[in-house]
Amino acid sequence: MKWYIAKRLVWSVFAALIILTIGFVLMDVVPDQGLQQVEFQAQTEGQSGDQAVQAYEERRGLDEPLIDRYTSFVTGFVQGDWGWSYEYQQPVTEVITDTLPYSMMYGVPSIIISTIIGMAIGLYSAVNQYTKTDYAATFFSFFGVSIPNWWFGIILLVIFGSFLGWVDLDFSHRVAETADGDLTWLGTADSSHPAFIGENFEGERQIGILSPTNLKQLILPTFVSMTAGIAAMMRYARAEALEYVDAEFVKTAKSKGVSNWRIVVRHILRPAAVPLSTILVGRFLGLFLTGSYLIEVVFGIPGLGLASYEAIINQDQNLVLVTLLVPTFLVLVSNLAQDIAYVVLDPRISYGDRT
Amino acid sequence: MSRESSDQSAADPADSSTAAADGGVADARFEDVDWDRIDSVNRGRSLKSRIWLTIVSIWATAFGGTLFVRYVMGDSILSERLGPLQDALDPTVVEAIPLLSLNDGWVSFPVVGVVELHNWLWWITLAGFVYYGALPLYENPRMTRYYWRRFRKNKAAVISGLFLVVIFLIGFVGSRVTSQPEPEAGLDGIPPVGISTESYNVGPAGQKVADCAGGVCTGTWEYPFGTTTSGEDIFLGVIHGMEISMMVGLTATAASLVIAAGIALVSVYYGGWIDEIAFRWVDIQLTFPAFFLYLLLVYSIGGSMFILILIFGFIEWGGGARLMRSEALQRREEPYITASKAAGANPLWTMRKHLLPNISNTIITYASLSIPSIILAEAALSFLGLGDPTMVSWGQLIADGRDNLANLWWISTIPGIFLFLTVLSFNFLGDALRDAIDPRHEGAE
Amino acid sequence: MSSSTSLFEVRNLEKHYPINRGLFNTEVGRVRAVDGISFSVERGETIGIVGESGCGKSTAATSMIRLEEPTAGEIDFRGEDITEYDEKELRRFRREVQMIFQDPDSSFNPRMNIGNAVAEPLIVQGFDDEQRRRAIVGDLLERVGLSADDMNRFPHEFSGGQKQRIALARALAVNPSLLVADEPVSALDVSIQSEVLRLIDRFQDELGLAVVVISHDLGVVQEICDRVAVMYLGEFVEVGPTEELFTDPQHPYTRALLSAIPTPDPTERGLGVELTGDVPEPSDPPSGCRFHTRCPEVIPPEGIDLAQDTWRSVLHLRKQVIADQVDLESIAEVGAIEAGDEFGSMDEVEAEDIDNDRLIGWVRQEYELPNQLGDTSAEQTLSQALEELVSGQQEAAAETLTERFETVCERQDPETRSLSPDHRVACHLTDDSVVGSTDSENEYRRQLSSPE
Amino acid sequence: MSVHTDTLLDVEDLHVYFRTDTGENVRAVDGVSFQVQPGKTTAIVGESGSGKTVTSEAITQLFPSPPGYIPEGSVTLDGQDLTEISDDEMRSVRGGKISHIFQNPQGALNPVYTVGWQIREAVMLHQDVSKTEANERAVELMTQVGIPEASTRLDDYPHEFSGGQKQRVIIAMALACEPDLLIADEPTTALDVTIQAQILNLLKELQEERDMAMLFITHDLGVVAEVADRVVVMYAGKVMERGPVMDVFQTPAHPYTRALLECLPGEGGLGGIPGQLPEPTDPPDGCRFADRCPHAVEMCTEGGQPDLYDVRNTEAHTASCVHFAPTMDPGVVLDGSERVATDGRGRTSTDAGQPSDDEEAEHR
Repeated sequence: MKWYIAKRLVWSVFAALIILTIGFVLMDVVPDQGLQQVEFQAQTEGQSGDQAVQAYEERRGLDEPLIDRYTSFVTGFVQGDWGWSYEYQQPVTEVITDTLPYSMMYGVPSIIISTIIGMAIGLYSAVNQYTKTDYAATFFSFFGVSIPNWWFGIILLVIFGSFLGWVDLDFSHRVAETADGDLTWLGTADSSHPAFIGENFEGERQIGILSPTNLKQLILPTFVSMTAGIAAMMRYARAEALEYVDAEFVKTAKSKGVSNWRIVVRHILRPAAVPLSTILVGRFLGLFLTGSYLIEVVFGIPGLGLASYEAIINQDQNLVLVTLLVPTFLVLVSNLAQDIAYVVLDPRISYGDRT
Repeated sequence: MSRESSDQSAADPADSSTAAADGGVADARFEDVDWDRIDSVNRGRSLKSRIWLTIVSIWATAFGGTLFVRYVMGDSILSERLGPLQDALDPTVVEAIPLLSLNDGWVSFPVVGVVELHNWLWWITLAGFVYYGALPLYENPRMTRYYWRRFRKNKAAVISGLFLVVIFLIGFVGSRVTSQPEPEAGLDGIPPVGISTESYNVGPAGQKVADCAGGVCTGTWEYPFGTTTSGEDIFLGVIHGMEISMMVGLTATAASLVIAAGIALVSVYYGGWIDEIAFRWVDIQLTFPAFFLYLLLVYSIGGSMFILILIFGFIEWGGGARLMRSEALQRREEPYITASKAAGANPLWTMRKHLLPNISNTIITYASLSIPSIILAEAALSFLGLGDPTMVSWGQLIADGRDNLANLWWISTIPGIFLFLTVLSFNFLGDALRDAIDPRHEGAE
Repeated sequence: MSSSTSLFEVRNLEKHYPINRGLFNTEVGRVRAVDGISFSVERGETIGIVGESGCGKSTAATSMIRLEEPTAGEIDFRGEDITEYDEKELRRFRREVQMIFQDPDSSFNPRMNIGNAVAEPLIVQGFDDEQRRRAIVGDLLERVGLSADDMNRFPHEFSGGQKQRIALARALAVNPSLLVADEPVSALDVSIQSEVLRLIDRFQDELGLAVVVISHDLGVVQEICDRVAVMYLGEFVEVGPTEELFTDPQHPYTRALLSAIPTPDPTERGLGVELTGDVPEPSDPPSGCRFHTRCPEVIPPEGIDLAQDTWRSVLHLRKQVIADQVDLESIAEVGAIEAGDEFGSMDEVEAEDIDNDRLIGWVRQEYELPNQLGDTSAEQTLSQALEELVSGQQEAAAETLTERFETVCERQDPETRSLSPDHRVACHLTDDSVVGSTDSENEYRRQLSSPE
Repeated sequence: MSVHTDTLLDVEDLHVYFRTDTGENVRAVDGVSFQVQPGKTTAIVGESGSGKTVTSEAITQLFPSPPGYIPEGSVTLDGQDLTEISDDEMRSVRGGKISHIFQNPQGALNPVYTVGWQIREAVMLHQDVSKTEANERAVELMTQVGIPEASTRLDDYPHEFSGGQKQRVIIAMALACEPDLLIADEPTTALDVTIQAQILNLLKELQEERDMAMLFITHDLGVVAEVADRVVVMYAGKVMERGPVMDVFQTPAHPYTRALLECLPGEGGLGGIPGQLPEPTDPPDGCRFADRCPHAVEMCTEGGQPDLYDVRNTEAHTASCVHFAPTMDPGVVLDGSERVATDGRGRTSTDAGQPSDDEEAEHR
């Protein structure tokens, strides 16, 4: 077991390094628009382009050879110094801690709800295969998988924002924060709070993550990212459970007099839980990481996805690399965790044999 | 058991039983084969495969030539670094080849003229589809009927298939007989036919086209789907978008299938370090957040259609290769593979005739998942403004309407519906195909 | 059995699979699937290899024709050592040897029609005259009782028995001189089994084909084989002419196999010698005679006179004690349950709390030992060892038992002896120098002849 | 027709159909009747596709439903018709009064639970006992089926047991609630002969100890001869022959039974039965076996399956063959050629009805 974990750990670090390297090289290959701009500007102002470029490179630490920059980034990264974000004008670590909560505000509930609902529908439709409910569930799952999240988001905004006026078209991130800009669960603020600029009212209104205003603006993003999540979870749960519905041991259980409900929960779900957990942590996590870019762009949520997108567009090297590494690490660690869980959950697999 | 096969036994029960029972004794030896002669002679190929090989070679030469002219001789990042070499490559070298000419930095071929890089890929994909998909179905009517019988049970899939055929034909023919929609000042904001909007949304020229009265404008048949904020015809945009979506989805999937199947088969057949390296790499590739990588690559290399297809093709194959590998690993242990080896078959034969056909389920499953996801990814990139700016795609149209959701809601909605329906149809179709060719059901009829 | 005339001769064939563990996948052991088997097949002869599942018979089949590379050994075909063959020679050799497999359903590529499947050996050997190939395939299909028109049909359109016939046609397409049939009928219904066997038998006669039949079913082997080899844990324990082997089996394992077959005669009930336990792991085969852990006729050391089943129980106990696998807690719990209310709930029972004599009684019960062995000297040793065991001195108990109860069967690998030119057996019972007095041999004969 | 006194299980005219996608019915079991006596073993024997497994599963309705259903027939256990009871009642019968063991011990145990958990589950479903008591019962059962060190092995997972041991565990599980009837569906087919002998001996022992009835499903006539008191021979969803084991083996009456016996290795007849099973969705008129029968006459292909006629006037031994009808001469089958299939000309002799002389002379 310990050899297995050791092997996997070494491999994870190696994989992360490779990915980091690829990201680093790619970022370096891209013609730097900031640099071109500086050069252009200098020339139009009649100054030496080369000098301006040199100054720009020095400022951003680009004058050193690639390999030196690479090693210093890696060592810095390991030591917890993730560099400076030129786009946000603050350390990368702060950008991450500032943006991550917003991604989690809709991401976490969406993962939890879609897992529960998706799993329940999937199991139900596996046990009642080829019934009307099963067909309906299947149709729904196709609907959920096929609909482009970002377009769906737009359509919902059109309907609930433009036509019905139930939600605001713009996401206000200040609502979740205190007047000083710190996140808070629940609190109150008067009309001087930055979220209420332009509004005049007496007394105080609720602010914070759990405030009704914030929750209301989170409903649509959560729902949109849920549709795909439920659909995917349902398909997997159904497929996995179907593997076992006709299994011999299920027939054995039935012949012992086990009730249908118990068969589903104890005899089908339990063995299916092992591969399902793999899917859950692996592909599912990926789904949200990928989905978050567009959802955050569409709804204007200042989360990690949006930060990552902006970083790429503005060639904010350090931030790009870190936002690349965060999901990568998540995936690697969860892969490792799920492989170990596999071994623990499924007695058939002996870790001694795995390489 | 000759009498077992019902249709034949009725015909001549006595005959076949004698052949098996007594006839054999009299005529004990099988035909003698002169193996020495056979060993000394090379094998021929069938006419069909010769024609196909010719097509592929012509294609490869022409495509290679275009690539060369474009990226080595032409004005590109690469050529900057190949400075001295480029000087040696005078354009007249190309012109010296009969029938070829240079046209604005592109090779111009006889008959077809200039073919853009992404179209080269599109053509070979369609040709491959005919050769590996349609032709075998035509040659094997029994098998075709059998699959069709099972496939048509799924009504939703049949409708989806029809929808996709229609989309493909309209897109393919439509984008050749019509020109791309161009922005036109003043024509902006016309609503679709039958839909009304406040007239201030509609540009001055558009007000003449649409039915405007009393401060409200209603769309007319001249622009059935209305126009965008820059006055582009959405109807034309949707038609051109059809081909783009089909092209990206099918071509990139075809590319990734070829890579995935090749790597999976070789890894499974030979195993060892080839397998180890290939699939360790797949591990890494799959760990990379895919959409992030698209963004990064498209942003750094540029979003021309050709590059987009290549990026999707070269990034998407990992998951497919993994699926195919696990399927092929199971197949590898099947006795018919052993039988083929025991008969003296070489690796290429075993891979082509046994492994490949038997992982076709996984290939189709994978393709049916990959095509819609690539279509969605292309649309998403276009939506973010990172697609090919020279071509009108659905994602681009959706993005155009995004800032005017309240008033010009149809700009985002209409292309989005087509995108959604196309993706949905591919998913339905893929699911039904998977069911139809699932060998677990085979022989059930 | 001179090698010059044999069509196919295998000498000391071994196939081991390494077991790799640890960070660098170092080899920590080997699965000895086939561990030194020798036999020869003459032209037109059928030889059978029988054994339980996991005895290595299928591995033997694939490695004897180099579908898997054997670890060691020589394989002569027509006097040439095929282990020395290069690619080209090997391909040529494949024309001479063909194989058919157990499962008719997976023997055929579901996406290749029957005509192409049967023609495959011809095609891959470079036979590209399509007209003639079709003629040959049609002829073959008719010979196995199908029609030439079946060429365009796909495997799933045929029944299991038909598929096995087609498999035979495929194997015969290149006109081989040796056919290796791995469980050719075990996946078929009885009524179809005999048809396929009949067909093999017929072709063998007609074509002078040599056949190696691998099967777990003694009935099948008896039906068509001239000679039979009985395999146990990678080794041949007995090889002999079918008739002789079935009427006068020499190895206890052969006898056990034969007696375990249910006879379709309700007046003759009762399955004879029952083998206890399962086949041991081939990665860690028992010492000495590999069969001794399950053998119903283990030779007791000199001076011990016990009934065979008691003697076996003693051996079993000894083995468990040496491996420190006697779980006193468990025995105490089982004993307590059987003793009933006296001990409250099972979970409260601790081995230490129980009176030694009582615990010894339970241990005897668990290992099916009588309270008093028939042989006084043996009883003395046993009770001493049990005393040591329950008082926690497992090592001492192991030593006591080893000293007294070690048998030649576990100490020494039995040599393979020839009883007649064709009949070979590897068992200490057939070795007079081991068994010594004819008394004990007669004793075993007597035990065997009287049904339980 | 048959003895109804002292009957534990009475299956009467049982039909089990499976609806296909195209709306046709696969008639897996098509009118089957037999009885099981308390403490005795009835064996159902037949080839694959004969419907024997579905018959056994229909007793406690274990077959997948839908698509399977029972259009008619009754299954009476102790005077209670099992086809009519509620789901809850059926659950208490399953594992309580009737237990099953299946062919493949590999798949029959849930791989992610310990064997102790699985035996305990069987105990606790039907008996109101504490977990500790159930555990004790599990140890007891495992010891009885011959698993050494039972209380330790309780915590092992199925993959840690060999095939034979797994089958023992499954037997222990089936016996957990002292069932009146044990249905064993090919319990030894997946095992080696040596292990098969162990399991058969164990089952016989346990049956004697508990005075339990057994319904034994198998394709192996050798096993039938070993364990059965009564035999039911099935073919294509119908009963071909029924009777005490001695009678059936000594005087096999139905041509199908005779052909099956001929096929056994070592019986000299390397014959086999020519032809194929009839189409299960659209069976032919008359006797299902007529198509492959060497003794078939014209009336064999008319009407339904023949009644079960008494063989040689013993009421317990019956065969569904027109040659045993009161007006017919059973000698055609019994004394005629027994080389049913060896000549490979089964079909041609269909019309003849009478065997030729030289064949008769050749045999015996």
